[in-house]
Amino acid sequence: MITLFDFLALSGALFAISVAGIFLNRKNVILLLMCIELMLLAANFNFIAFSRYLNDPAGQIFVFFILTVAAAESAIGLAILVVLFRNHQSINVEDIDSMKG
Amino acid sequence: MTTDFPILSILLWLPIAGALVVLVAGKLAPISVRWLALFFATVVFALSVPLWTGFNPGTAGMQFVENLPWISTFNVHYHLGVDGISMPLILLNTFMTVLVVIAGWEVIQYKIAQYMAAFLIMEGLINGVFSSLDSLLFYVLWEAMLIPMFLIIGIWGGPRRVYATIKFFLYTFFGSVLMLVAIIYMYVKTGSYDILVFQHTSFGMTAQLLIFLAFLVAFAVKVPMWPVHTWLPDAHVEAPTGGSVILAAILLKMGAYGFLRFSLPIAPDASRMLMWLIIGLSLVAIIYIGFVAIAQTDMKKLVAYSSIAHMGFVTLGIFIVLLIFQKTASTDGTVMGVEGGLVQMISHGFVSGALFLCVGVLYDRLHTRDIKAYGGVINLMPAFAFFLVLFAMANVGLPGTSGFVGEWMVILTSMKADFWIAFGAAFTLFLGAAYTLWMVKRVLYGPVGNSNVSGMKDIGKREFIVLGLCAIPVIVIGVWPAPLLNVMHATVSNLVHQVVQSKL
Amino acid sequence: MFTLPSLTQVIPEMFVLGMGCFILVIDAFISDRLRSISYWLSLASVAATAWLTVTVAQNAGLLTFDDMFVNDSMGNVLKLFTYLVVALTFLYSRSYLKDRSLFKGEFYVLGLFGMLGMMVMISAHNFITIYLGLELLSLSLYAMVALDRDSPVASEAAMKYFVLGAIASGTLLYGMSLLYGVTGTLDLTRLGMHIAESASINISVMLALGFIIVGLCFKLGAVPFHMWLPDVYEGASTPVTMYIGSAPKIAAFALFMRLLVAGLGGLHVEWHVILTVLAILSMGIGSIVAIVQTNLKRLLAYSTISHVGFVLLGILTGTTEGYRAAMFYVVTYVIMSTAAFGMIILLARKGFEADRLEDFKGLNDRSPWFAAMMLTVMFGMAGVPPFVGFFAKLYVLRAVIDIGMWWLALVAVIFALISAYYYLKVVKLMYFDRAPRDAKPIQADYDVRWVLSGNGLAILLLGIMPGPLMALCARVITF
Amino acid sequence: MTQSMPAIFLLIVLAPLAAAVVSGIFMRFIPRSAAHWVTILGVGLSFALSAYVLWQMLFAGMGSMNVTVYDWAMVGNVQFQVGFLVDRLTALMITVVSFVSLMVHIYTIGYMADDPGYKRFFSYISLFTFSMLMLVMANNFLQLFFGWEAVGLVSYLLIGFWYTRPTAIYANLKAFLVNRVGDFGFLLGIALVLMYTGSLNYGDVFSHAPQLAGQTIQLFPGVAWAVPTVICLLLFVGAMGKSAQVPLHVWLPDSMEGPTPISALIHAATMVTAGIFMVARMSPLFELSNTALSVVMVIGAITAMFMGLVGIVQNDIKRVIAYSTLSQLGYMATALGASAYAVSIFHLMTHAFFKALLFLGAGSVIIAMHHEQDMRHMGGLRKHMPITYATFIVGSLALIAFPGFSGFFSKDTIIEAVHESQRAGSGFAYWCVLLGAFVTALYTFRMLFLTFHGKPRYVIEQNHGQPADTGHAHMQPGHLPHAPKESPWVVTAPLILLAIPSLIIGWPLIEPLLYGNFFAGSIYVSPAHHVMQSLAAHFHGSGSMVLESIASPTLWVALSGVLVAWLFYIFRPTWPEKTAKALNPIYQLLLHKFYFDELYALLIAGGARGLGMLLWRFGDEKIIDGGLVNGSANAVGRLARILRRSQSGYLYHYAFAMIIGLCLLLGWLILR
Repeated sequence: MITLFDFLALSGALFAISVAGIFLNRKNVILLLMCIELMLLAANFNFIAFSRYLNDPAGQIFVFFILTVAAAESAIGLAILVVLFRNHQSINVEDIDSMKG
Repeated sequence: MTTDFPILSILLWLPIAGALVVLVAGKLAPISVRWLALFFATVVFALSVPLWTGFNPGTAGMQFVENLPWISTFNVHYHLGVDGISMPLILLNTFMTVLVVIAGWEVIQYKIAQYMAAFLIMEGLINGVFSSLDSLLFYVLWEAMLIPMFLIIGIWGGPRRVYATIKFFLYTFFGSVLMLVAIIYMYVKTGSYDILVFQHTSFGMTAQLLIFLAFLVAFAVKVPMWPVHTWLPDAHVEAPTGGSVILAAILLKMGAYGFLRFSLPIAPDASRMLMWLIIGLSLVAIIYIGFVAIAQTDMKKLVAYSSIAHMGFVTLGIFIVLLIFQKTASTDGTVMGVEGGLVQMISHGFVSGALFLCVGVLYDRLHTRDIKAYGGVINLMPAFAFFLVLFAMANVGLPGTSGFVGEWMVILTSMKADFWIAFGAAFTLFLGAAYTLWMVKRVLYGPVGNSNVSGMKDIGKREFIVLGLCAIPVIVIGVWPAPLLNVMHATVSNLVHQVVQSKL
Repeated sequence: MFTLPSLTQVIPEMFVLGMGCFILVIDAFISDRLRSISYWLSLASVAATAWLTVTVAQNAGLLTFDDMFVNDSMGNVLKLFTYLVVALTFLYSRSYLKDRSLFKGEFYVLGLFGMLGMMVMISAHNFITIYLGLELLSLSLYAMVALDRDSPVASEAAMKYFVLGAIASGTLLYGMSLLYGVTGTLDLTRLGMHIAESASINISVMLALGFIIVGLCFKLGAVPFHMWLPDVYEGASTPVTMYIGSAPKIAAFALFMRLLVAGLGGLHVEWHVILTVLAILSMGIGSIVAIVQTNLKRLLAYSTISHVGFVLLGILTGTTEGYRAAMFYVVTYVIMSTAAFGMIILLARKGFEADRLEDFKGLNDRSPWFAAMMLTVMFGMAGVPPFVGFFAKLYVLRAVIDIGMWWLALVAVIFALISAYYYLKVVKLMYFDRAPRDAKPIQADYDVRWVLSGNGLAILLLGIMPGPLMALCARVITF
Repeated sequence: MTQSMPAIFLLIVLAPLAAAVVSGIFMRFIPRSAAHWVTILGVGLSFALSAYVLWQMLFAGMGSMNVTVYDWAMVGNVQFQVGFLVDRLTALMITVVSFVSLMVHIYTIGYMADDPGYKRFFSYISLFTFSMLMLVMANNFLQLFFGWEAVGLVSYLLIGFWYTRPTAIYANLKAFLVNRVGDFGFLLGIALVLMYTGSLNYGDVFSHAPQLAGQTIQLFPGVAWAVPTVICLLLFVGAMGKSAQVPLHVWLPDSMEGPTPISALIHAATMVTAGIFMVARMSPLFELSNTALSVVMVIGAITAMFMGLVGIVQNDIKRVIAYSTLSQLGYMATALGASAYAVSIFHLMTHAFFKALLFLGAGSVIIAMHHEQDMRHMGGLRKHMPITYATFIVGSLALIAFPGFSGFFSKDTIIEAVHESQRAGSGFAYWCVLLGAFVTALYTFRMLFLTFHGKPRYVIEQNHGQPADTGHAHMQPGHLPHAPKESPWVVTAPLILLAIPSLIIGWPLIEPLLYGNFFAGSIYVSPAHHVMQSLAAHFHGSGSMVLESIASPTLWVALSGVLVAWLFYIFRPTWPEKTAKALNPIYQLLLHKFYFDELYALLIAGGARGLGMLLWRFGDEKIIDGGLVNGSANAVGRLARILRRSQSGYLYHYAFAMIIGLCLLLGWLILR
């Protein structure tokens, strides 16, 4: 039997992985986008688990919205990535540091 | 006494309106702004005279009161009024502004309209400071006045003007933000920003101490008292002549005024507890700064340090009252200390203003304030020398000049408190003479110092008028201070009684 | 049984949505020569929205869409201010965008959609609406930052903003999900009741609180969630920076009120401490680091961070007066910051950004009037009376002292003192330095001049007469 | 008569003031002659009215009058007034002052004839007369202080009259500052008077005086001082400054940088006696404190003796007279200390006449010598300047108290008074004043011999090619363009007019002034102090006093001084040099005036400036400005540069910061 706690632990782990991914990754911006998706996934996981546990559909509805928004977000993210690449000829995270201080 | 004619409002707003007119006119017709500014300054001065003539010296209450709600959310009122302490200061301000306008006549060529406007705005704001009876209004005007002064020093100042003016601004800002916290604190306790309400509210000892210290920082910076005085020499040295004049003649007085209006009546018990601190700092100002002044080589710096030393007498006179009361348990003879301080304020306004004008006269000719660059000026500028010696003697505190009255009264009073305090204060007799006359000696006397000096021309009509206008009150107050003192009596004795009553 | 929700409450939002789409379509079909049509249409839409909002405000206090959307007077007032600054942004940026061939419908469409997002945020009464509004705003902003496609810094800024913003949204969502799990509701009122009733606060709620504060503070730009701010401010083109730097702060404030005060008000003891720390950090970092900046936009970014600290001061008190003070602060700050960026736009011309501090050298020689306006803005931001910034600080400090935290007020004024330094530096450049010899006269169009003058005078007039605005804040905030 | 008196008093003081204003302010608009006419008229009027007042006092039985002119200020219950107290003491003083002043005015016409500052000079001396009259006519301490400082101011202006001379402007600054040291004490004394009596009006203060007797004040914890002692000592510090008593005497010799008429008027006859006058005026206070009077006596005696010694080695004719003045002021102070106030005032008066005479005589010599003041370049002038010589001899004999001359009556009585006094220190004082008589005679006749006798030590350059107006600027010391000749009548007339009182004034006045009731009501002597009574017992009229002097040591001491002077400067002119070599340490000590100047220069001038430098450079600039003000500003700046590095520009750092923030937040929330 999978308990609520297991779901939560998994989502927590996903969240942690995404967070770790964001600041451990020093190479590719695309990886960042993926980590962000992972983070949203973690939240979705929670919502679904709670929704099921509470027997309340609202959480699942929320997930639909999140998924939609996430898609839009990815689109924008990728678009920015394209622009970035066009200007910098690179999508290396370490290369985009012209503004600082 | 409420009059229908809002004279204080006019004194506050007319100069500001005048400044705007000057600014606009400066754009349209660049020559007329000097006359325009002079016109406004003179009108404001003329309008301030009824304050004196219509003043009822028999009462300690506020006069010419105006009271309108301003910010209802905060219970802030546009509350103006004057008593015997603030009224002479307003007149001093309106008078000095006229002088400053004339003094800047030919000297200032760069952005003359802005220059005049800045002084007019400042005049209005300072009038407001001295007449506001609402602490928030007071604070707003007190702070707002920094802006024109900041610009005056920064735009028309000397080579290190940026350093000096930022130092000036931040120094004073530092002091006043602490005061702001104290004002808000009192508001939270009383639900009002009215100074008179504050004065009649009983605060506990801790509260009083905190309030007193917060105000102390604000006022000590402004006075300035040692050790928060170091902005003054820099500001003075770099400021244009007019700026120095207003700074010395008026701005410094605001600190001492604050002590009288806020610190003493609001926190009398804390004042009594910390009076030693103030008295000590005053003596340090008189002695320590006196020695420092001796070592100066820059005329303006010298006068600036001398200002600090003289303001030490003001704070000493104000706070000595508490010590006397503590020792004798009576208020006999204490009034003289406060009044001495007040007269010293007025007198110092004229004297230091005049000295800065004198330095300005020299600076306009040789473009240096270094004492060493002069020597034997009297040979070429006898009329100027007359004025400089006169004001120097007033600075020294020679009887018959206004500089004497305050020092005399304060020293006589402090003897009542403690022999050694009077002893310390009396050091000014020697130190004041030493630094002032040594400067006079090196600048005025001796053979003509160098070829630059030999080309100097004596003061012209305009300079003569300015210095002459300064000389009149210096001598009149010195010979007959009674009229000036009479307007203060009721207010001061009321204040003294307020101060010696514990609020605990 | 399905019933159509009452749509009258959301008429302004629907109108903006419609107009956004309409302009998007129109814009695709008009030539560059007629691009002004989009501009005027957008402005007209904002104005009409304002009118609609005023109309809708007649029956304020109603909920709709299953309580997901609230129409209350606080929201309406905040929205009106949002419209105002959005309209100002549009007005300011017309000629700037034209000069840089960025005068496209996208800017206005995205602006309108962003505004819609803010409106939704302001009126949100449910986690879902909050999230949707927030994302609508954020996505518009990401796109706007990247609008100048050929600018390397803009794309860099967009990327940074995007990644960090997404993390913040994710964090916020994660917090929401936890709260949902604990309380079983997405509705803010019910959440508030639940939190207030439950005697023991469990660990999940604590975690949720942490996540949510991170999300909120990111939007506002509080330390340490402020890292995006300087880079985005600097990298984005000035109108976009103006947009980001102004209206979203109002929406973020609304978010704080809805989520933290209305929803999690029961946890005031906890978030009071957190916000205190964040406020001190924000004021500190904002005040100190700004000193060494040479780029005005970046300087303003740090100044924003510092001001955010002051806004937090008001919120952290947890008192009605504090919220009012924070609202007053946000509104006045937004007005001042709009004017500040407006100054940069005013001085900028084709090929010249005017965003370095030295570009302001000797402005008083070149244009005394606008130097005076900038002076007004700078002293306003520094909190020097008689400008409105002073009253904002006063209001906040009063709220802080009211709850007995006078030491915090002292810390705040010390940081205000430090921050005064760099505002003075700007004034110094304008007034005390001489303009470089090749300085050109100001070329800005009349609309920018007039708008800026009005904006600057507002800072002064609100300072002389702050009463009405204060009374307004007091009337609409009744928590 | 009494009704018109207030107006007369006012006129006495205001006439010179008006004259000073006219000749000063309107300097540019009036001719030279107008300047001296208007001032002479003003001072002449003063003198006439003063004499009238004195006459009324002496012969018409007018009592003392206390007139208030106006309320200067009224603070609390203290009244500050400006007013006149005219009693016999005052009447005597104003007559002397205005007389000497009038003489000096006339004399100046000749002495300053070709000085460019002619009008200014007249303005100053009239102003001085006004100030001095205000001082002596004051009926309260405020006005006394006003006059006190005002004479100081004019003295300052006049010493520095030739403002292009570095020595002059050094001397005037020094004079002012040293006087200020005295005023320091004076002001504190006045403050104590106000504190203990609640008033500054003489009348009130003196009527309160007996109540002060028993009171004590603790200046240092545990040490109780009698209030009158403290007050009197402080007041006397003021007198020491103004009347140049050791150690505040250093300014007086230097003040000789001023024009000679000034030296006569201010630095010999009048201003410097203000301290003496003041102590006499305060006699009701001083009588309460034996300690204070002892101090006065000892200080006076030291001044009398040791300043005279310095006079012996001076070569500048004016400096010799200046040291003589110091010494005579010491005599006056000694008399005060012996409670013989009347004698002191009497000596003040006679001294005013003969010292003014000597100075003006010296001035006459200086004119003749073309502004050469060094006696080593003079000699044998008696043939060229008979009037000056004759009057100078009168002055000298008066100075050394030769029987019959005015100085004799006053000075001899002083020595007697000190002899009679039982006060602590009177023994020492007696020997000082007695030996002082020898010293006085020695330096006076040394000066007389060097100047008027012997062979001329100057060179006359007959065919000097220089134009007249620039002539003496290029002249070597001791070189004259033509032979010295007698001065014009405006110079000699005052000499003669002054010589008359110097010669005879003692005869008629000693009895009424000292032993009559003249000063009753002005000067109070405690019955316990019986010096005057003892003197009165010995006194049998002026004539017999002259005759009795042959039996007194004083005369013989003085005559031996004259003899020594004759031996050294006429009989064997090489002796002085030899003696100086033989007694080199003493000679050096005297030549350097006991090293007071050097000590003060080191201590006050150097010390004060050094301390100022230290406090400024170190205290103000290093610690306060450098450390606190700019230090904290710099600290913030440094912090800013460090903190900005955290904004590294790297996305993962930004994210890291957010996440660290998140973790800390969560951690705190959980662990709380």
